[in-house]
Amino acid sequence: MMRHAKKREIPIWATKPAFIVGIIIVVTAILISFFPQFIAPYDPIEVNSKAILVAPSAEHFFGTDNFGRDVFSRVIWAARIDLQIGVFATIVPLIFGSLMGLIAGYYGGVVDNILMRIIDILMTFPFTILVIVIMTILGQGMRNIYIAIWLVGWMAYAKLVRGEVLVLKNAEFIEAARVTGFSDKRILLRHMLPNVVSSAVVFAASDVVLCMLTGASMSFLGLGVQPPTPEWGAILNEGRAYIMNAWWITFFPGLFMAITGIGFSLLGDGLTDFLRTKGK
Amino acid sequence: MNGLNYILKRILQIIPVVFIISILIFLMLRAIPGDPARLVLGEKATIESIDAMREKLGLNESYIVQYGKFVKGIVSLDLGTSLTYQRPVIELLRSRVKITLMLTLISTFFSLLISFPLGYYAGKYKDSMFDQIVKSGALAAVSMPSFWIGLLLMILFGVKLRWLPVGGWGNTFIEQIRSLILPGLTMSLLTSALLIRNIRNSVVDISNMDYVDFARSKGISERAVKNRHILRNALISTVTLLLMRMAYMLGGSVIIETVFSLPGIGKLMVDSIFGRDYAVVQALVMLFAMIILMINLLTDIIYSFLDPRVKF
Amino acid sequence: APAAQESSNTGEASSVETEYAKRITIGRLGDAAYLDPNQAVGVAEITITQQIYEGLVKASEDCKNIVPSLATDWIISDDALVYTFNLRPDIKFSDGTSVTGADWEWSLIRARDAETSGYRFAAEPIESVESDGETVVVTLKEPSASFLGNLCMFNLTLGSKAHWDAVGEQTYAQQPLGTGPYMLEEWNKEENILLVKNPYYWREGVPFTEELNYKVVGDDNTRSLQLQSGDIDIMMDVPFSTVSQLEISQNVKIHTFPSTQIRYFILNTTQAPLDNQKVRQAIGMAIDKQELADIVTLGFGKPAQSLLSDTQIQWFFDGLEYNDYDVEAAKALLAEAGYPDGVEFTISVRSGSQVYEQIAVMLKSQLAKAGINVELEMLERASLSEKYQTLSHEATILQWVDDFPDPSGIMGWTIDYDQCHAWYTGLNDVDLDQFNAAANVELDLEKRMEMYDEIQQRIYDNANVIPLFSNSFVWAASDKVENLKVTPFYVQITDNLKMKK
Amino acid sequence: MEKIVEVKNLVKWFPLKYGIADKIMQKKRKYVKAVNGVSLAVFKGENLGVVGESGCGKSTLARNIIRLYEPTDGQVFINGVDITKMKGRKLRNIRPMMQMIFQDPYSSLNPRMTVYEVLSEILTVHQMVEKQEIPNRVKELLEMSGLSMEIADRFPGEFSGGQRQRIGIARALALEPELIIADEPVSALDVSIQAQIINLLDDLQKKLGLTVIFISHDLGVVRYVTDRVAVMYLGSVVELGETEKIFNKPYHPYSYALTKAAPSLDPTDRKREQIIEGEIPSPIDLPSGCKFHKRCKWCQEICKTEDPVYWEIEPGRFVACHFPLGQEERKGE
Amino acid sequence: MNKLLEVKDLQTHFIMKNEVVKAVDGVSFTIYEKETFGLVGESGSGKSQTCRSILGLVKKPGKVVGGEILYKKQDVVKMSKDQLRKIRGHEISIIFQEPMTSLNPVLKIRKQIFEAFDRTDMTKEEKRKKSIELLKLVGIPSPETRMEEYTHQFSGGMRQRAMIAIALASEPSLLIADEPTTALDVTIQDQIMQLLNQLKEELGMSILLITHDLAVVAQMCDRVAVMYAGMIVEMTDTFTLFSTPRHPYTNALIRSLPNQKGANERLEPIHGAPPNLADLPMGCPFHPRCKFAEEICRTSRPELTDLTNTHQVRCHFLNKTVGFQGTFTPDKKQGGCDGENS
Ligand SMILES: Nc1ncnc2c1ncn2[C@@H]1O[C@H](COP(=O)(O)OP(=O)(O)OP(=O)(O)O)[C@@H](O)[C@H]1O
Ligand SMILES: Nc1ncnc2c1ncn2[C@@H]1O[C@H](COP(=O)(O)OP(=O)(O)OP(=O)(O)O)[C@@H](O)[C@H]1O
Ligand SMILES: [Mg+2]
Ligand SMILES: [Mg+2]
Repeated sequence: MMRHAKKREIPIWATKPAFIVGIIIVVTAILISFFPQFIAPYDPIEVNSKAILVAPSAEHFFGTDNFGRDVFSRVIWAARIDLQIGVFATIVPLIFGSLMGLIAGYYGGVVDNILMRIIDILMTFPFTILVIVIMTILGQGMRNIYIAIWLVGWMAYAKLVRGEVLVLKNAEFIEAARVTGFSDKRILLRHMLPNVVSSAVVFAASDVVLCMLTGASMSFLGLGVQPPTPEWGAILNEGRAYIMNAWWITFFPGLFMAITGIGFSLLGDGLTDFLRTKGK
Repeated sequence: MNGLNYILKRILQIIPVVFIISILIFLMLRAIPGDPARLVLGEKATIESIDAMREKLGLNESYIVQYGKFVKGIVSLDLGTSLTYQRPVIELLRSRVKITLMLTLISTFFSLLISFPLGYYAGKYKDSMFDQIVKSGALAAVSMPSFWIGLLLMILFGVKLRWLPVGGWGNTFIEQIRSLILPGLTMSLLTSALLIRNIRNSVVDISNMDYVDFARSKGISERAVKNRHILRNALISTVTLLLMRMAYMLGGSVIIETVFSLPGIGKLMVDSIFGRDYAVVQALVMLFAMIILMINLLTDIIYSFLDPRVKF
Repeated sequence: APAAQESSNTGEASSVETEYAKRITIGRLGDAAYLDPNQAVGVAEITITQQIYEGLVKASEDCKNIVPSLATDWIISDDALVYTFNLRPDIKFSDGTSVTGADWEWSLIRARDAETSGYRFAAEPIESVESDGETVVVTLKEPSASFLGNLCMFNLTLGSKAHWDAVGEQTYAQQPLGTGPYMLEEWNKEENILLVKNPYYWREGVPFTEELNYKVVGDDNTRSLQLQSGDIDIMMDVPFSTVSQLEISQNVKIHTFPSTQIRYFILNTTQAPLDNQKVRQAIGMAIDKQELADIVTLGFGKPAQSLLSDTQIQWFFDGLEYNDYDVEAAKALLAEAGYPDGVEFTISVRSGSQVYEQIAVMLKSQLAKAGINVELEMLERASLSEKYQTLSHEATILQWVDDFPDPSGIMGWTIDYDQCHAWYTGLNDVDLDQFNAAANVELDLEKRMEMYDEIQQRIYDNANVIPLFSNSFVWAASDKVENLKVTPFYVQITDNLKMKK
Repeated sequence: MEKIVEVKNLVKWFPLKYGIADKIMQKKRKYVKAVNGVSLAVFKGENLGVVGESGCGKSTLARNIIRLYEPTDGQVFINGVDITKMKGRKLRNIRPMMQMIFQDPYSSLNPRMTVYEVLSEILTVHQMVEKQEIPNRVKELLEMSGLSMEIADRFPGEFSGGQRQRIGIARALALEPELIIADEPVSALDVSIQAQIINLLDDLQKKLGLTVIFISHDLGVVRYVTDRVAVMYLGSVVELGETEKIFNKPYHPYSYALTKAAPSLDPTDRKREQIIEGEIPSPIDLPSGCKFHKRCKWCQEICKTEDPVYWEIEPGRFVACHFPLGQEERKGE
Repeated sequence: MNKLLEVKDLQTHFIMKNEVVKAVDGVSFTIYEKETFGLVGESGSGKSQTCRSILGLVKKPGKVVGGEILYKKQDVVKMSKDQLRKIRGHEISIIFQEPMTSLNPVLKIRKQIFEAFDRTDMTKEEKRKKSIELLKLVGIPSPETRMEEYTHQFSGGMRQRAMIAIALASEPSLLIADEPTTALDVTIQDQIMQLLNQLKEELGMSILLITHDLAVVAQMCDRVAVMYAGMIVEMTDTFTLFSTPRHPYTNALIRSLPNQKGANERLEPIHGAPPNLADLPMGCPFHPRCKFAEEICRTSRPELTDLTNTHQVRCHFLNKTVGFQGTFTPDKKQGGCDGENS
């Protein structure tokens, strides 16, 4: 039993170095993605037949690729695309899925049943396959990657939030809100949502990474972003052919991808601690 | 009784799900642009020959008739003939299902092998150096595309060390197992990372439970505490997660199978989608649906077996 | 390499040539669908069927001449309608059964009538076929200048009627039976195709190697790694991008072969602004084909101006008037065409193909300099075909490899509107079409060559199909492999192919 | 005396899952029979205690009265109005007059709202006071509950259990209710804090003229705070009457057992006998006859088969027993 | 009487990044053979950590940082893991407060009992017999079948009984019961208390009973220590404690309980809340809540002082607190004071 309130003067996040690292990485990634033009020394898509497959040097920090394009500039510009994929592809399912989960969990009954059946059915398509089918129907391209991930991605959030709602529905403060005579809408949005959304948000942080990976997989299957748009997964995929003689083409985007992924995961982990502690 | 109830219910549920899936996939396939006949004949085909082919393939019939044939096929267990391979679909599936299943099993095995010790000790020595390293390693593994990791593994173990074949599928059992090691490992990395996280957190949580201390207070060995109490309980959520991942791995095997050039159903699925091989895609989707429904059912059964508190 | 070791175990006792491997493993990108030359055939199928089936005549290894194959010689009637071929005696199928006249009649007629064949045009001129087992007499509907060339095609080959009768069409495509140097032993879909030496082959001592194992490896990169690790001995069609890493790899040798392959920029003339000939010509001028070839082929290609490959030297028009790369002129021409501010269009590219993708990227970059703004749209094969069919694309990139020593194939393809909307450009140049038809029946070689010169020029001027570059075929093999040979028509000559142990 | 709450024959059953196999086997549908025909009245201004062991249906009864649950059967009247089937807006309008204080000081407050937000939200939504008056009213409520305005901007996580319970009380008071249902308001608190909360509730009841239904399993507390007490067992009230009288002279063997089982603070008064055996049976398969008979020392044949009637054994005193303790004659004979 | 367990100046601290929680801060007491020793105090006063320290079961950031725990003259603190394991469950057993979480939910009760025999060389059959015996002893009906069930099929009282049965399996000399009845209903609490008393009698063991319920102490214990903020503030025999408590905290605790009053009298709560163990107030830890606090209480921490040789109190004003009233008057103390004496 916890009959004790723990008072803390130091904000919880400050005691979590991992969380701080996560924040630093993500913020840096976001900054990069907002202002690639100030960092990247070259045009990321400009072909230069005089500098093909140049090894990393002062002129080209990360070397050049088979088109003579500056890998550093491409990697920097790719941050924008990848973050976009990660964030856009996550945010819509986060919102839509959370709302569906909220409604289904709270009202239960038929609404819940229908939603869960839909999810059951869609879940029997393996995720990757479903995305591929949708991509082939819609055609290649960024926008369609989003749509495909949206169509599939919301279910995880709906399930997650629904589960939380089912637990929370019986929490005494929700009962208190009902006893107070608040409307369902108010209970759902003011009382329920802020408490259930945190785990969805935490999940979203790691989902960002998975969405970026899905984007990369699509590039691999030839369904990804349109070349010559720089995207880490696409660069990795294109650079595979040169792995033995021009490692830099793939090494750096891989590194950036891993670091960004770690950043988001750390952020998510940290958020868990942060949000949970706040709740207690 | 409850268990029986549950299983009956789940089995009955499969019927409408499969039915709806069959409609969905039928329509989705027809929504994809691209003419199968044309694909079969290739770019140098003339318009008449394409039309002849469409006639031959029954693509000129109405959707209702086509769907009817499809359903009739399923019911009579005749999955039709592959357009691209000109073989009965069922025959195509036979060898491939085996490959993908073996791949999934091997990577499941690797996942367990990797994640249990790492996860357990990371949880036990929470916040230690070891924990930090395992955690960041897991995070890094999650954030790199599998085709890339697979490539690195191939270069290291296939080209440089020459321990294992670079992709491909063997004829003898030993060869086949050998050729599944690298893809299995690649595939298991993401799952391992997820499992490690789960196990670590479970171990941390469970170690805090009174029953662990109570078990210790009986004076039993630390190993018994670990196996009987901590791991046994950590297994519950882990196995559920693992089985969920298995379903995912089955579908996500596409990329691994392509990279490692394994003729499994993942790759077949993608090739067939690209090749508009309706019969194969339809059959595969139904197969996937069945497998996943089975895995779900199995998950629930295993779950209730592992956790006696759960009464469906 | 495992494959080589394996063969050494079994081969040692039986063979005298102990120092050569019994089996060579060849890594290929995709599996074949059918092994029937008269069903839908693509490159993937041809590479195998050409080892199993043979025709009356074939193209010489340099592809410049037509040489005997199953026919020893032939007589063409004066009206050019009746072709009489004298056959080699005692030819057997690989199952040991003898070839009969019925097999000939059936094979050639089937090539004309098989509905599902994409290459019926080659057999189209045939009126009738008669054979007594010693000669084959082919009567044409009308004279055809290219007919003997057509007979070099892979679909006008000899198959066993008895076998077809016995197993039916569907199985026939899976169990081919011909007279070629190899026969099919084992076929695991998407895994491998194992060919073994045809014991009844009519050419003594050929082929040298007992078994050819074509292994399917769907990923180029993996394939190249397998070559380096020794899992495969020969890598067909090495992507240019992979060459550089194979070059630095020990024990691997790069082989290049002259080819008739050319990549083209296809412009759909039914879509504005590409309906404007000047715009198309401006596009042609704005492309730096040299740079394109350099970057994409890394030295294995050179700019192309004519529709025809210069490898087919007698048909290639070396006097072609063409425009050099000139951005300013291109801009001027665009302005003249009424687009002073440049034009915009989309190139639809087949996804998953590195070469196409690279060409597209390069084109985008180069054309931008002339104020031509292109968007790239990657589509997988099926969606793209759909677009071609309905002419809803704007521009695309395609390639051609000749199959027989005559230009009529590609000419018909590029000009004939009915066949495929003039190669998906939608240009219905009736006059040119008629001219081409005339060239096809012109029996005077000199004259015919002149006609094709003119056609090449007219196509160039039409600029609906812009040749980009030609390139060699690039294969790679273990340095133990000897006599690896591929003709410009992409026929693998396996007669003397061998590999040291 | 004016009845503020009247419960007539209230029944609340929770259905258990009923699956396909059950249907095939033609099994009977099963229920958790949490409340089985409770009738009682609460008078204005009184403090009615409800005691009983865990799982006997105390909370379920309370939740039915306050209409968090919809009764399976029977009726609930609030100030003479039947609210049993009320729904939606109507129900919401009647809610402010009855409020609840919860057991768990940790889960009863929204962790993401500050104290001020919690209170002002209620005042705003129900338009209890003018907008500009809200801060004053919040201050008043907090002070009434023994807190100060200083803490208004903090989150519940920053408070101790006792303080949280005070916030819970302030929340309940914000709507100026007539009736407060306190479901084990102190059982999660430390003994030293319990007294603070009990005193607070006591003061408020007197000051505001509240009616309180006080649910507890701690007999000491119940004896101290309540005027009348209802003893529940397996979903039924087995005895009801004035607190002191029940404690001094219980009629029902269960009430007797309860009062005796509570340990005394006097170490010289150590018990050596077992007062009651066994545990409360499952509410799914209720025992036949008197539901208490399995644990009753005085059990007779009739107790096993016949459910005793709930009758007024003396004015204001109700009991459901065939052989009330200290009574010679048996009801109905 | 023989000393069974002697705790001397035990200090168990939770050392965290930015604070140190002194959960147990210099606790000393002795348990004699065959006695029931009570440890009472509010939540968070360090009771559980004291008893966990005895078995070396303190959780991670926590550590015994000082003091000795002598069990039969051997220092448990210094023991190796193996030595400790020999003590655990064999010499000293423990039962916990929450019957819901103290038994492994996924193992059958049988397995959990059998574990207690892990290091004996009993055969399966013997283990079975012994288990059945034990379950019968603690009053679980039809033990043969109940043994094959899981904990979720047990009610709270049953689980507590099962836990006791397991704890008794190796016939320990000392049973530590950490709030064994807190989570239970009065009727069940009563049954468990009776059971513990009866077992103590039958098996001749000592019990260290931890509780926050003074009534339980009054009913069960021979001697008691009252803990506050990780320290013992008063320690004596039960009768003295309830008749003449001498520490203001003990007194206030007794007075704040409702069942000592008639219904009309007002309860006397202790104001404020227990202190934060990571940041104890200067001086006497109880002074912010103490009615009698004076300047010295704010500045200097009182020592545990012998009032008599069986009564220790930690207060600066021992004479001031003479008039405190207990729950009964000492002259009533004739009858049941068996067992206790020292
Ligand atoms: N929402 C519900 N669904 C199903 N069963 C329920 C529900 N709420 C309560 N029950 C069951 O009804 C019975 C009575 O529960 P209730 O919570 O009213 O008991 P209680 O007297 O308040 O017990 P406690 O002292 O433990 O709070 C219990 O067996 C409980 O399991
Ligand atoms: N894991 C931990 N980390 C930090 N502090 C802890 C931890 N476990 C216990 N404590 C602190 O140790 C102190 C003593 O705890 P302990 O469990 O001994 O209290 P208790 O007297 O048993 O209380 P309760 O009646 O709640 O069981 C508490 O203030 C608590 O905050
Ligand atoms: Mg309750
Ligand atoms: Mg404790």
